[in-house]
Amino acid sequence: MWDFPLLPEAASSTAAEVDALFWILIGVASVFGGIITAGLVYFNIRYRKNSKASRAGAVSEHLPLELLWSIVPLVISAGIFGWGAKLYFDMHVPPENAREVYVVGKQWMWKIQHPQGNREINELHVPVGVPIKLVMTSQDVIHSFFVPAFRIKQDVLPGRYTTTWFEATKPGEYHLFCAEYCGTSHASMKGRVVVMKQEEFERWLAGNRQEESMTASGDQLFRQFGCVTCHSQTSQERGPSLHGLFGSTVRLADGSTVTADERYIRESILNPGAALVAGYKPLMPTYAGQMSQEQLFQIIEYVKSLGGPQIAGERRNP
Amino acid sequence: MSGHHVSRRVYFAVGFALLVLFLLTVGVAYIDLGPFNIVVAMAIATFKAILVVLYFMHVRYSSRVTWVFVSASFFWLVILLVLTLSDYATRGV
Amino acid sequence: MADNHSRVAHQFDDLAQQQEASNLGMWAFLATEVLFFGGMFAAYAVYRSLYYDAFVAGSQHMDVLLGAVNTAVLLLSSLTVALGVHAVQRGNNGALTRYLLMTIALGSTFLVIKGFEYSHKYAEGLIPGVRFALEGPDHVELYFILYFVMTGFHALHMIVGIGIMTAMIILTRKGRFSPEYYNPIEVSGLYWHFVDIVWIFLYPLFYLIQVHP
Amino acid sequence: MKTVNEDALQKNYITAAYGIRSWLLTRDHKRIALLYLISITLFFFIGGFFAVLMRLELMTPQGDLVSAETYNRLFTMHGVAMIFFFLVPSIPAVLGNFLLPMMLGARDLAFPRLNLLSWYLYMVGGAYTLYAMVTGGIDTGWTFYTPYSTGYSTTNVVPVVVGIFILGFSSILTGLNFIVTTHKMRAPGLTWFRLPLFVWSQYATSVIILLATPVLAITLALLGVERIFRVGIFDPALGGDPILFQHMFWFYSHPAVYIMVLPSMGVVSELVTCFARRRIFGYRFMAFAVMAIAVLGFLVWGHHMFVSGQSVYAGMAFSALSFFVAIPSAIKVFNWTATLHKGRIEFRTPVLYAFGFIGLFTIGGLTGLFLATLAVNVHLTDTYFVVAHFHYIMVGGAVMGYLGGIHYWWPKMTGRMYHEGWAKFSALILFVGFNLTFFPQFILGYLGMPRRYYIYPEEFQVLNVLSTAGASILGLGYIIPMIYLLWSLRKPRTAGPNPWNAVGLEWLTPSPPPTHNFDKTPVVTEEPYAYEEKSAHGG
Repeated sequence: MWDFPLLPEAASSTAAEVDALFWILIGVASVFGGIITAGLVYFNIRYRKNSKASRAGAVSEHLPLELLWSIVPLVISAGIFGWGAKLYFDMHVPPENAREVYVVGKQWMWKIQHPQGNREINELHVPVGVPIKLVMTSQDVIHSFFVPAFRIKQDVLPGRYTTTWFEATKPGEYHLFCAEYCGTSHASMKGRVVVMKQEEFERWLAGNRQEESMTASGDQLFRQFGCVTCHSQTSQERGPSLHGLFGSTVRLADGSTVTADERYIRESILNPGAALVAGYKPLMPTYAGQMSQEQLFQIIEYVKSLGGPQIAGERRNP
Repeated sequence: MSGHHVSRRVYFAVGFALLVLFLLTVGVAYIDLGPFNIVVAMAIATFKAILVVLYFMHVRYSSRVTWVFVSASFFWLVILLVLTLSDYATRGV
Repeated sequence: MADNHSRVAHQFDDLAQQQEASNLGMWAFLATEVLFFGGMFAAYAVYRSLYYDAFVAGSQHMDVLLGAVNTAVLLLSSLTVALGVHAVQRGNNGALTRYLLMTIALGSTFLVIKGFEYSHKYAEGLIPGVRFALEGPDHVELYFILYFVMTGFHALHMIVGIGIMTAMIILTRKGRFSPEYYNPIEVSGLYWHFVDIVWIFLYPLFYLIQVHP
Repeated sequence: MKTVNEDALQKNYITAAYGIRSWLLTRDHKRIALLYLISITLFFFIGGFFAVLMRLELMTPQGDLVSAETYNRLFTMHGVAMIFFFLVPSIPAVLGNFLLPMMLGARDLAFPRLNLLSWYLYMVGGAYTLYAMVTGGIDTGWTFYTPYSTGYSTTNVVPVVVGIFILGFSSILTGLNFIVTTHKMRAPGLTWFRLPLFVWSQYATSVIILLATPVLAITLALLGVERIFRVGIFDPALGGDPILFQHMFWFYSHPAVYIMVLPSMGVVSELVTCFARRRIFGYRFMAFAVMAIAVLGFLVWGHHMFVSGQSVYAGMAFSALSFFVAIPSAIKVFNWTATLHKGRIEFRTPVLYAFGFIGLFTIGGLTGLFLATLAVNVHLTDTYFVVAHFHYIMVGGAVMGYLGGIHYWWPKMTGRMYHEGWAKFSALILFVGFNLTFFPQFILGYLGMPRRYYIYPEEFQVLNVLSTAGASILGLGYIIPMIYLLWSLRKPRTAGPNPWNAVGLEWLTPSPPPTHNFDKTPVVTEEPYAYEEKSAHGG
């Protein structure tokens, strides 16, 4: 008789864990709710106005009892908090081997770029069993990337990158919603996530490629905007070389250090003076307003292709 | 009114102290203390505020309730500042 | 001499209860004010920590001297208010009037100087959203927005304070106050001192961010 | 037939003076309470009307009744009307205003003129907001998130924000009045630990109002500055940070939940003790719990922002602190239940509402644990689970308490009894309708239906239809009390000073009370809720 679902599909590696915690919470809630309901019903019947039950020995203070129902919930809460916090932390740390996909939210659509050059709107194709890291930004208001079947949700902010990750466990099609109210057609800002078997996905990648890879586009932009004149491997007088930059620790002019991640590169392009590398003069002009969010992602992907820190001995991305 | 009467000497002394502290604020600002400039400036400002509250506003001679109100507003201000800044201070992850 | 009995509103038992109530009421109101300005201080703290360079660059456009004069003026005005309370406690209503007049004069001086500062900012094109022509580090407008919002709300409080003090002078002239009944003076004083305290923090936060060479 | 001499019929606060002026210029806390009662009821039905339209639209997955533009205005204006103009003032401004001085044995609040000013500020803010709603409305959601509200929405954002800003001062003045009155105007012998828990809850609420509302005021003021002058305070395109807006907004708006529900807890304590004829279980724990909630409520606002881009560590701190709030809430629920033990429970209408409150608040509170749990929150936030959760707290909790209180003190306020049968019937209808409306929304939320959607995937339809069906029953449950309560005004004054045989200073005066409440200031000699002693003396 149920022709509608009561539980959402669980199609990611974190979904099962979140569900487990959810059921624990249901259990705790049922026990406490049950105790209260039972108490209310029992007392109301037994001690109704005209009942003959004895009222002798009624107390209005019972410290041990009150401490009991203060401390027991506290202990249970601490346990739930710890579990939830650990899971939350894991949700924010993508595995090392995660494949990246770039997401731009705008009123009212999701624009997605794969490093290989495939672009999609309101659809995200991913392979099953591979961790996917989403690097996201918005070009207008706040949106939120929500895939119920994966139990992930992350607000997508203008002027900033946020990330989340998932690993799909079941091929299929799943809802993609915008969960943060973003204006008139908020309810239409939805799409689907298509999870495919690995080889199917590779076929899809090869078959639906509209343009060259993001690295290649980024390389082109790198020349077009003239970045290459200062940031080349050979002449490092005006600007540092970007080879081996991504993921490395950069020492800044003010003495502090930062990790060169997506956020740092974006910031350096749009607001070069803010995080000046030690030993260089603030010569670089800002590129704010000149590049689209997608183009920024392409340049970042290009910078990534120039490799990570040599000490780590591993280069990211082909 | 049963309010405590503070002598003029105390008022003048506090007023004088405030002016001295104010000159100190300006003076210290011209010395490079790195990140401690703001710390010193805020410490002096807080001290000045405490002087005003205690003497000009008579809290030193007021009832416990007034103390509670003053500390509560300060405490809540700290909540607002500390918890908000805790987000920004730990963003780098 | 004022008839103290007629000063007691019907809901109170006696003058002492009424005076304690209005004192406490003002303190409760000031707690609200602390959090009202607190919201702006929180915004200031966040943006200053994020965009310190912009705040330094913005603060270079402040007139440290005018700000200093204003700080001294306000501190003095707090002293005159306190002395006014002292005078009325002694029943010296003449001195009370003089001190209140001095307070108003000092408060007005502050506002006039503030007005000069604002008009300079306008002339230099330093008012975001109205006239802004500063080529500075990114986010330097934020410094000026906060400057105008925070000093603007402070100036608004000063104007209200001057209004209150004017009312107090009128009441004093009508012979409302005596050593037994001067609660409105005391409560108005609390408000004035609070506005002074806000400025004690605003001055170093906006004028003295990085003046050292 | 005249059985009583006209002069012997003591003049009460209603008959003390006639004419519109005597009401609009009154400084009597009881009259001001009635003015509030009328005004907030108006806003309740305005907000309710928006809710009805929303539920009707949601019966089908397509957008067939209203357009997206209209729907977005509906949920925004529903939220604004209900939260700012009904729930926040509801119990404090009506029941608190009426009862606080009487429970303290005082003749009025400390500042009667400020009290009247509060009502005028409420009316000005309300009228302004209504005007903004009629002339185009607002579509930002009641949360006014930037940069949508400052840079993108083309609706009446600034007028609504100004309306709420003015309203904020109304709240603040009420809170200030209550705090000073509680400190300075207690009757002789009425020590802090002899205060009814209703007074404790009003006091705690006032503390929150006083310390949180100004932050909302300045936040909205900054929002207005950004929108009018196009300068970046919160809009990243102009150099600001939208997360800062969320911090400042929730610094008010999370404690605001406790502004709404704490007063209801106070009401429930009065009702449960009266109708169980029992002293409250663990009085001191109950009083401390109220104050603990007021303080802890300020430390948890970040749990609205777990997916907002806030730092992971800040999220963890806010989550941990959120669990702490659960403890005093749990204490309260357990203690109410324990109060029934060995009582003599009489099932009159007010206590039915109190039981409704306990049940629904428990569900609301327990689902709050789900939302405090970080990883689960990620899935649930901004879905219908949240919608269901806060309606359980704010409608199941706050409104049930409010209606229970209205039914309990109606005879005191008007001197009339209402029809008990109809009242019980509508309490039942409300309980059933409420659960039918909002319980399905928990499931919808876990399934992943986002809030603020006017169209939705088809598989969510059955639960939405159930919810809409429930809403129609719920709506009936709100209209019936309007009718029989108004009807009761036609009847003669028969309630007597103490129709429930309750303890508490407010029951020592005639119903309706005279303007000065007490002919002689009462002297308090016993603990609150001394019901057992009262029965022992054959009271």
